[in-house]
Amino acid sequence: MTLSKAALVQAIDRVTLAMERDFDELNAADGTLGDGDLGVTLTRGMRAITQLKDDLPDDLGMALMQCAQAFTKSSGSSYGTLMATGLMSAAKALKGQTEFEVAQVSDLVAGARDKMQERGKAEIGGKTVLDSLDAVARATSGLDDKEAVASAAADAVDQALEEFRQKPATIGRARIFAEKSIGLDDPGMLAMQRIVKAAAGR
Amino acid sequence: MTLSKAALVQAIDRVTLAMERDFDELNAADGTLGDGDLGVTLTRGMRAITQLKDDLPDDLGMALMQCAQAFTKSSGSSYGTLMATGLMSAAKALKGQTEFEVAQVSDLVAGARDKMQERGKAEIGGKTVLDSLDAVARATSGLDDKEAVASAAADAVDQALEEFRQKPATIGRARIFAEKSIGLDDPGMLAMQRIVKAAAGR
Amino acid sequence: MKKILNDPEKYVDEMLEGFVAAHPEFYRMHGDSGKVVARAEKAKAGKVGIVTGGGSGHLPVFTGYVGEGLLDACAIGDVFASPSADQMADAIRAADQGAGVLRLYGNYGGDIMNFDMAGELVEFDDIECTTVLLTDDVASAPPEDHAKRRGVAGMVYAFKLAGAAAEEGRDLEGVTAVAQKAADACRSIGAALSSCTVPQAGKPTFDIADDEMEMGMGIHGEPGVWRGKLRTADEIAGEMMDRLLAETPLSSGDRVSVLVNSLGATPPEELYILYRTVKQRLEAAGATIVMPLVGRYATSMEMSGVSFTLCKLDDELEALLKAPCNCAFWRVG
Amino acid sequence: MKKILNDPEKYVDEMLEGFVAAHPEFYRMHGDSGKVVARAEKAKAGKVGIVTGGGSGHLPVFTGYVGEGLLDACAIGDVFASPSADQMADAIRAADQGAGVLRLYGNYGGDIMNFDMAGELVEFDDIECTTVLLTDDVASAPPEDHAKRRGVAGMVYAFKLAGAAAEEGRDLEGVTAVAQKAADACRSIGAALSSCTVPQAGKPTFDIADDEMEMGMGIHGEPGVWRGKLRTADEIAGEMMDRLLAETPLSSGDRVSVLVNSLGATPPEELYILYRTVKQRLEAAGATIVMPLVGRYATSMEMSGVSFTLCKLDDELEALLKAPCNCAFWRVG
Ligand SMILES: Nc1ncnc2c1ncn2[C@@H]1O[C@H](COP(=O)(O)OP(=O)(O)O)[C@@H](O)[C@H]1O
Ligand SMILES: Nc1ncnc2c1ncn2[C@@H]1O[C@H](COP(=O)(O)OP(=O)(O)O)[C@@H](O)[C@H]1O
Ligand SMILES: [Mg+2]
Ligand SMILES: [Mg+2]
Ligand SMILES: [Mg+2]
Ligand SMILES: [Mg+2]
Repeated sequence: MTLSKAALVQAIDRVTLAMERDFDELNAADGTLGDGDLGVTLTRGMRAITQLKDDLPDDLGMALMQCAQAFTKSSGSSYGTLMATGLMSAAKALKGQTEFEVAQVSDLVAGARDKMQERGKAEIGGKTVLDSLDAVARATSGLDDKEAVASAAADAVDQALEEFRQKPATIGRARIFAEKSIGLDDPGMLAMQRIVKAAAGR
Repeated sequence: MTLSKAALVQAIDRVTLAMERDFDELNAADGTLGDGDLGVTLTRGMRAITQLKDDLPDDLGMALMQCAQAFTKSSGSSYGTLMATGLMSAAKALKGQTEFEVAQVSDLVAGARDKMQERGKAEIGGKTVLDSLDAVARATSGLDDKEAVASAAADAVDQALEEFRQKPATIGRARIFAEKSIGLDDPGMLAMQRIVKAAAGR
Repeated sequence: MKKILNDPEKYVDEMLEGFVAAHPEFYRMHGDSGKVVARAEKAKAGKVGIVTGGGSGHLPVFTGYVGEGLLDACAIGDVFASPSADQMADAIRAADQGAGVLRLYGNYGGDIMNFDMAGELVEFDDIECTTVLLTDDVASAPPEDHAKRRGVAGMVYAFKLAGAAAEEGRDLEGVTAVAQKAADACRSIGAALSSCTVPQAGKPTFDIADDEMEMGMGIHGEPGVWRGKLRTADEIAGEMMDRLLAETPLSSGDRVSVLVNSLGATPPEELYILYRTVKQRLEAAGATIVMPLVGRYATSMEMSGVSFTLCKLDDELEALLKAPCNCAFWRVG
Repeated sequence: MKKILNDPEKYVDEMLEGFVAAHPEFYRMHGDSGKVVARAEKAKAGKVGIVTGGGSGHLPVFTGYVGEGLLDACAIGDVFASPSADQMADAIRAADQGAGVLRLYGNYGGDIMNFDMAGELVEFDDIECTTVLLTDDVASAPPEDHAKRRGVAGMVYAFKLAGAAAEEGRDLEGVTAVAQKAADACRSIGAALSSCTVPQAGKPTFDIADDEMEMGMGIHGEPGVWRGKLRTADEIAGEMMDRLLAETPLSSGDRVSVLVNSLGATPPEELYILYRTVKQRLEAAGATIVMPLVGRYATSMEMSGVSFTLCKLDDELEALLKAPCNCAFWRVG
C-alpha cells in the first residue's frame, strides 16, 4: 500500500484545522508550567505550511524539506525546532520518491525521533514529545495497511499520554517543576496526540 | 457669647472624624474630573492637626497658625494650600486672644475667603470652595448665638452646593471639563460642606 | 493594589531615600524637609539656577532631571500633590548661585500657589525669581485658552533647553526667555489604557474597561476628550499626530523633535510600533526629525498609555537640545 | 488586552522597524530576515564578536544591548520564542570580525537547539564559535542542579563584562572565559505581581489575584516557588536578598554590583523603595556596592514585578563593569 503527495496535502489540512481548534488549549497547557506559546507555535507553523501546500513538489523528500523550513522560519520555540528536525529527517529518507510505502511509517517516525533526540539531547522516557513518537514507531512497526497504521498510531499517542501523566517532567521549562508536573500531561505530548490523530483522520 | 480653645479642639476632633469617614467619597468626587486626592489631602491635614491638638497654645491666633502650618506641611494640593491660607488669615485676626466672640465668625470666614481668593486668583461665583465660604460668611452675618451660627453655617453650605451644582467649573483641574462638570458638585465645595457641618456639630 | 510598597504614608520618603542612595553621583537631599533634591555637585558660581517642583509619581519627572545641563534642584510633594511653599523655597535656595532662579513647572493650581508663596519667602534672601509654566497638553483646553492647559511631558524639553542655556552662562532673563520659547514650542497629547493607583487612595483613580482607551487623558488621570474601544496602534498614533499637527503645522524644511513617551506600564515595544507612524507623518509633512526620544520620560507610575510631544526647533533650540546633559535617566553628548 | 498594537502577527516586525528608525545611530538591520540587529557601525576588525538571541518582549534585552562595549549583533524571535537557526547564523556572520564569535545567551531549550544549528551552519563560513549560557535564576533549580537554571537578568552583566573584554581586544578564549566568569558570578531572583500578555495568545499567560504575588517567577511567566498574598516591600526585598545571599555569601571587603530591575510595569518609585533594603542588607554583610543598577534592564513587556541580580566582583570584573559602553538604553563612561 503506497501513499503520495495528495495524502500528504490532506493530512496537512487536517492537522492545520486541528491546531487552530486546539490553539487555546495548547497555550494553556504550556502556560501551566511553561511560557504558554505552544498553540502559537503550532498554528503559525501549520499556517506557513498551508501557504506552501499547493506548490509542493511531487518529490516527497523535497516537499517535506520545504515543510520543515516553513516551520523553522515561522517559529523558533523548542517544539517548532524539534518538529522541523523531525520533518527534515523524514525528508532525507524520502528524497527522490514520489510515493511511499505505508510500511515505512514506523521507520520514518523512529528516524525523526532519533534526530530530534540528537538535537534536543533529551532521553527517551523523559516525558517529552519523543515518547509519543517512540510509542507510535513501536505500535506501527510491521503494519502495512493504511487504516491499521492510523489506528495503531492514534491509540499509541493516547496511551503514551496515559502512561506518562504521573511521571515528572525532566526537560524543557517544566523540568523545573518536576513535582508539579506529576499528574499533568506534557504539552508537547498533548500536541503530538492531536497532530497524530488529525493526520490519521481520527 | 464667647468660645475658647476647648471649643476649637472639639471642632478639630469632629472634623477629623468626618474626613476619615468621607475619605473615599471625596477622593471619588475629585477623581471624576480631577486627580482623586481630595480625601487624601484632608485626612492628612486633619491628622497632622490632631497630632498637635493637645499642645496647642491658648492664644487662639497662635493655635490656628500652628494648624495652618500643619496643613501646609502635610499636603501641597490646591485645597491644602487654600485651607492653610484661610486658617492663617483667621490666625492673624485672632492673634493675642484666648477667646473669641461668636459674632466674629462671619468676619473670620469672610477674611479667609478673601485671602484664599488672593492666593488662588479665582472669582467668587466660580464654583469653588470660595463660594461655600462666601455663603457661610453671608448667612452668619449679624448672628451672636452659637447654635444660630452653627445652623446658619450648615444650611449655607448645603444651599451653596445646591445653587452651584448646575453651573460649570471655572477653576482647578475640573475647569477643563466645564461641560461635564455641570450637574456635579465641586469637590472642594463638597468637602467644605462636610467640614463646616462637622465643625458645627451638624 | 498591584504595588510594591510599605506604608502608603511613607511612599515618597522611602522612594527618595532609595533614589539618592542609588545615584549618589547625581543627587543629594538638600535641607531637612526630606523633599528637596539637588545636584550632588553644585553648579558653578554665577550660573542661573533652575528649579522645578510638583507631585511625586512621575519619575523621571521631576527629581530625575536634576543634573548637569538640566535642573539644579527640585521640591517634590506627595504623589500627585504639590510640595509645600517652604520646600519650594528651600529648592530655590539650593539652586541659587547668585544669578537668580527660574521656576519652571507645570500649570497646576497647587504648584502655582505654592511656588508663588515660595517666591515671597525667598524675597527675604534677595533671590530674584522668574517663572515659566508649561501648558503643552492640547487636550486640556482649546487653543484660544491655551494658558489654561495642563503641563505634561513637554517639560522634559523645557528642562533640557533651559538647562542648556543656563549651563552656557546666559543670564536670568536669557534663560527665562529660552524656557518660554521652549514651552511655546511644545505640544503634547496623551492616551491612557488603564489607571494608576495613588498609594494613599489605595484604589485606581478611574475605572476603564479592559477593551477601552481614553484619548487626551492627563498625567494624573484627568479625563480626556473621548473614551471608547481600544483602537489599533496606527489609528491611535494617527489621531494623536492629527491633533498635534493641527496646532504645530509643519512644512518642508522644518525641524522638530518628538517624544514618544510611555506613561509607565506600556513597554518600549509598543512605543516603537507607534513611532513608525509618528516618523512617517512628520516626514510626510516634510519635516526633519531631530533627536527623537522614545521611552519613559514622564510617567504616572504604573498607568498604561502613551503621550506624544512635538517640539518645533529653530537653530537656537536645536543647538540647545544637542548640548550635553547628564542625569541618571538621560545623557546627551 | 491592554496593549497598543496592530496585527499581533506583525508585532515584532513593526517593533523592530520602529526600533532601528528611532535609534539609527546605534542600530541597523542586518541581512534580509528582518530579525537580525547589528551595530550601526561595525566594530574594529579583529575584535571578537559577541552575539545573543532569544525571544522578543524583554526590551532592552536583547536587541537594546547591541552597542559599543556590549554586543555586536542579535537575532530576535517572536515574543518569547527563539529566532530560527538561519537568523542566528546571520547574526553570527554580522558579528564576525575574523576573530571568532561568542554566543552568549540564556539557558532555554529553543535557543540552545537553534544556536547549535546556527553554529553548524557557520562552520561552512569558517567562523569559530564558543558558547556561554546564563543560568542565573536561583528559583528555577536547586544549587546542585544549577546547570538546569533559567537565564534571566544576569545576562545584562554578562553582556557588559564580556563586551568590555572584547572591546579591550582579548581573544575568543579570553572573552569566553570572562563571559563564563560573569555568568558564574551572577545570581538572580524575580517576583511577579501580574502577568504579561503574549500578543498572539491574546490573553494573560497566567491569572493572579489582585492581592497576590508569586516569588521566583520566570521572565516568561514560568511559575515560581510560592504564590501568596502580596507582602510589603521590605518583606519582599528581604526574602529575595535571603535567597540570593544564601548562594552568594558575602563578607567584609567583598565587592558586588546589584541590579534592581523592573519586569515592566513596576515603576522606578517602587524599585527605589526596594533598593533601601537591598543596600542595607549588602552593607550589613560588609560588602561594598559597586555601580548599582536600578531601572528596567530586562523585562517581560507589561508584567508587574521585579528581579534582583547580584554580581560578585573581583578586580578584573570591576574594571570591566566600569569600562565604557554605549547603546540606546545604557551608557557607562
Ligand atoms: N530538549 C527537548 N527534547 C525533546 N522534547 C522537548 C525538548 N524541549 C522541549 N520539548 C518538548 O517541547 C514541549 C514544549 O515546547 P515549547 O512550548 O515550544 O517550548 P518553549 O516555549 O520552552 O521553547 C515540551 O512539552 C516537550 O514535549
Ligand atoms: N485657584 C483656586 N481658587 C479657589 N478654589 C480652588 C482653586 N483651585 C482649586 N480650588 C478648590 O479646590 C478643589 C480641588 O482641590 P484639590 O483636589 O486639592 O486640587 P488639586 O489636586 O488639583 O491640587 C476644587 O474643587 C476647588 O473647590
Ligand atoms: Mg512554550
Ligand atoms: Mg485633587
Ligand atoms: Mg492633587
Ligand atoms: Mg517559547
